[in-house]
Amino acid sequence: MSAETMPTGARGTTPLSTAQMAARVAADIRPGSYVNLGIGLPTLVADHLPAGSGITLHTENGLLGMGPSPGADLVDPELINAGKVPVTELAGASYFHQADSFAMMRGGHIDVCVLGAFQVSTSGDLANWSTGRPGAVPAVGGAMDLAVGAKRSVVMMRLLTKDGRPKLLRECTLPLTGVGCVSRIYSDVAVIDVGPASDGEAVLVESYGVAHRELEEMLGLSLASVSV
Amino acid sequence: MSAETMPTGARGTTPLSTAQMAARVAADIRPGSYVNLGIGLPTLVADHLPAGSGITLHTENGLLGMGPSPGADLVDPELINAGKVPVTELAGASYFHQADSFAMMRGGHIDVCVLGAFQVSTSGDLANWSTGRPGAVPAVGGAMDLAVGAKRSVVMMRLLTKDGRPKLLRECTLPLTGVGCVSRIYSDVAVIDVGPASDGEAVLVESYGVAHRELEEMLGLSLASVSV
Amino acid sequence: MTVQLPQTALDAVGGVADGSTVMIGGFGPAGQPVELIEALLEQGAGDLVVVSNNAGNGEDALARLIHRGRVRRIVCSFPRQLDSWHFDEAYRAGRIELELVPQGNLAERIRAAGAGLGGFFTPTGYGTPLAEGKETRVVDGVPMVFESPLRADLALVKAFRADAAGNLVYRKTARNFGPIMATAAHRTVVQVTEVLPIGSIDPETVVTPGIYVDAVVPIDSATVLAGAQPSERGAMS
Amino acid sequence: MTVQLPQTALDAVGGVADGSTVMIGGFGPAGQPVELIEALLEQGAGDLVVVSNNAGNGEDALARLIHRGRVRRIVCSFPRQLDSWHFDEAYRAGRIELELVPQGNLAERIRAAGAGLGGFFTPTGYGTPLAEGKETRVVDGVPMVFESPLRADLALVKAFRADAAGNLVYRKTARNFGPIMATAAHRTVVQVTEVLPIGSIDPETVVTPGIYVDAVVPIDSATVLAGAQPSERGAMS
Repeated sequence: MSAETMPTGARGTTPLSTAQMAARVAADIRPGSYVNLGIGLPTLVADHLPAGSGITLHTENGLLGMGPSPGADLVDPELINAGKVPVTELAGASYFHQADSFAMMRGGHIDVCVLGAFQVSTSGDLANWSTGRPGAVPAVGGAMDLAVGAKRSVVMMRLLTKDGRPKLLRECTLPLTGVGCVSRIYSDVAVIDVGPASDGEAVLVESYGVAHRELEEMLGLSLASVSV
Repeated sequence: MSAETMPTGARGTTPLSTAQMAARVAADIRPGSYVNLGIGLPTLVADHLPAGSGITLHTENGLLGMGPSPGADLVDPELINAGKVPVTELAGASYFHQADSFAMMRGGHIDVCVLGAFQVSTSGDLANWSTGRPGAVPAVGGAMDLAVGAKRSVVMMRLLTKDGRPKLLRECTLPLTGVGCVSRIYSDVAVIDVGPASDGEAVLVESYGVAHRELEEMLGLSLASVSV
Repeated sequence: MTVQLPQTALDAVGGVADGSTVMIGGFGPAGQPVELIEALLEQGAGDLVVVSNNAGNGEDALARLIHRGRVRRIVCSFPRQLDSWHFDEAYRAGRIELELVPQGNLAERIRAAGAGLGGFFTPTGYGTPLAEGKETRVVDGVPMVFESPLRADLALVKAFRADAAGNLVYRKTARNFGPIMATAAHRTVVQVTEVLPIGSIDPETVVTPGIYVDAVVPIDSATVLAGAQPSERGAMS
Repeated sequence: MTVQLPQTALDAVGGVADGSTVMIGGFGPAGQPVELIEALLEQGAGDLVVVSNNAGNGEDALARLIHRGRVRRIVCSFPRQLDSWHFDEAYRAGRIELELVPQGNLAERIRAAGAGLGGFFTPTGYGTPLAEGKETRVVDGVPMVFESPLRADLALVKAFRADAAGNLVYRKTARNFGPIMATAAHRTVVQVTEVLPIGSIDPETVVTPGIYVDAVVPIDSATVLAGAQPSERGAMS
C-alpha cells in the first residue's frame, strides 16, 4: 500500500513488530526507486521490497544493485555492505569508488534513505551517531552524508527508548547528525511526518494501538492531524 | 642529451629549425615521464621522443598513452587529441572522463607540460590564449589548466613575433593564462630559464647563432648567465 | 531501474521547455550527441542556455542550434574554431552570450553539481581575466579562485552501449564530458549504438551507473561512428 | 611507465620515514592491503599519521600497527567497531589522536588533494559537532561547511590486477578508497594478485591509470581473498 493510497489517519490496533515496521517503510517506496538502507533496523526493509518492483539498493561502500546475503559457502570477503556483512550483486549492478559513491548520495540521486535514529526533532533534526556518553569511542561513518544527501530521508525506529523516554523531541539532546533532514518517522506505534515534510511541525499520519491523545502524552508533544 | 649533461652556456652556431627546437625540448624530458604536449608547435615534440624511453603522453580529452596519428584508413573520429586530430592508443593506455583528466593535470601528476605561447614574462607569467584583439572570438580550452597543473611547465616558441617584437618580456601585455607558471623557454635562438626555475630572473641557458649580448638587445632585457 | 526506452530521439527530448539549461556532451565531434541535438532542433525549444565544451563545427547539429537562434547563452571553454562560423557570427552580432570557462574548471563545476558540493577553490585561472571579480584565497601557498557548481535541466549525452537499467559504457575519447554531465542534470538523455539486456555489462566496467540516466535511445551505430572529420588545428603556433 | 616492481612488500615500503602520513585503503577487511601494512610493521616507521576509513579489526594488520604504538594520529570515519579493541584501548588511554571525519567528506577531501583543489563546500556535517569551528556558507539556500584537501606521503592500496605500467583494476567492494588514495599520496604502493604484461588490461576498463602508481607488488591471490570474516554489525538499532 503506497503512501498515496493509505487512508490518512489510518490506525492499526496493535503496535507493529519489527518486521511490520519494515514492511510499512517498504510500502512507501515507489517502484523503480534507488534506495539506501542504513545499518541496523533499516536493513530489514530489503526483505519487504516486492519482487519486480525495480527498486535498486545502494551501499555506501561502492555498489549499486546490492542483492541479499549469499549462502554461507558463497561468502566473498570483498563483497560486503556498509555494515560489513556479506551481500551479493544483482544483474545490472555497478561498482565505483568511495568519492563517486558519496557523490551519488550527496548529489541527491538516491530517492530514499532509510536511517536508524537515537533521536529526531519535530523540525527533522537527526541524532544517530553518538550517544554522547563521555569516554565513548566516537564513530560516524557515512551517517552524516546519508542524512543530508538523499531526495528523501526517513527514519525507522522505536518511538521510545528501552527505558521509556521519547525519541521524537522538540529538540534533540544528543549530538546532531544532520539539521532538518528527516521527513518522516516510521515507528512501532505511529508514522509521523516531521521537518521539511510538515513545515517543522510533527504531524501524525497513522498510529498502531495507541490513540492520538495517548501518543501526545507519551511524547509530551502536540501532534497535528494529517489534513485531508 | 638531458638537461643534466648539456654543458651550461652551450651555444649553437645557427638558430634552430622547428624540428630542432622540438628535439631540444625532447632531450630534456626524462625517460618514464608523463607528458602533455599543448596544441600547435609542442605537438612536434612527440616525433623526437626516443623509442623505449617509456614516456607516456596525456591528452586533456581523456587519454593517457596516446600514440601517433593513424594511417588515413584507420582514422577513428572517436579517438582524437586535444587539437581534435586523430591519434592512436598505445599498449598500456587508459581512458577517463574530463573531470578525471583535469584532476590528473591540476593535481600535479603530469611531469612536464610543453606549451605554446604568445608571451612569457621573466617571472614566468604566460599569455597564450588571447591575442587581446578587440572583437576577436575568445577561446581558452585547457590552456589555463595546463599552465598551472604540471610539475613543470615549459614553453616552446619562437623568441620574436613575425614582426620582430620580443615574446619574452618583463611583463606580459596580453591577457594572462597563468601567473608565474613557466619554468623554461625553448626558442629558436635560445633556451632561457624564467619564473620559478630562476627566482623570476631570466637566465640564459643556451643560445643558437646569437651572442648573449645580441640576445639582450633583441629582448631589451638583461639575461643572467647560468651559474656553473 | 526506471530508465525510459523511447523509440526515437524526438520522443526522448519531448517536453524541453523554453529557457532550459541544456548540457551537451562531446569534445569537438567526438561524443557529440548529434541525433539528440537534431531532435532538440525539431522539438523547438528556444531561449536555451547551453553548457558544452565547444560551440559547434561547420554545419553540425550544435552549430545549427546556434545558427537558428535557439541558444541565448553558452557556457563553454573553446567556442572559437576554424569552422565555428555560426557561433562566431552570432557572437559578433551580439545574438549569443558567452561565459568562457577554463576547461578543467568547466569539468569540475559540472562534477561539483552532480556531487552536491557548493563550490571549490582551484588554482586554474587565478590572476587571469577569466577570474576577474571572483573570490580568491591562498591555500598552502597557492593562490586559488572560487568556482561554483554548474547544473542543468537536461543533459544530452552520447555513450557507446547501455543496458536496460541505464548503465553506460563509452568509447575511447568520446567519453569526455558524458559521465559528469549525466550526474549534473535534472534529466539525462543518452544516445547509444545499442541497448543490451540487463546484466550484459560487467558491473566492474560500468562508467555511468544507471541511476544517472533517465532515457536511452538506440541510434544506428553506422551513423554514430561516421562523425565529422577533425576540424580544428592548434589555435597558436 | 616508471612503476617499480619490487620483489617483496617490504622492499616496496622501504624508506618510509617516521612521522609520515600514510593512507591505507579498505572498508573494514575489504580492500585492506594486509601484506603492505605488515611490511610497514616490519619496516619500523613510527609516529605515523594514518588516514583510513576504519581503525582496525581484531588482530588484523592495521589493528596491530596501532597496538604497537606506531600511529600517533588517525584520520578516520568509523574507528569504533565490535572488535576494534586495540584502537579503543589506545584511544581511551590517550595514546592516539583521532580526527573523526564524515565518510563522504573523508573521500572528497582525499579526491580534492589528488585533483589539486584547495577545498570545497559540502552540506555534510553542517550543524553538527564535527563541523564546529569550521567555515560555513549558504550556497543556493543550503548551509555548507568548508573542508580542506587531505594528502599523504604514502598510500597503501590493494587492487585486483595491475599491468606493468601500473594500471589497476579492482574487485567488487574492495575498490572503495583505493582509487582516490592512489591520487593523493606522494608515493603509492599497491598490492595485487598478479601483475600482467602491458596491454593486458582493456584501456576502457582501467580504474586507476598507471600515472598514480609508484610500485606494484604481487601477493599470492589465495592469501588476498581469504580475508577476515565480517566483524561489525550495525552500531545502532
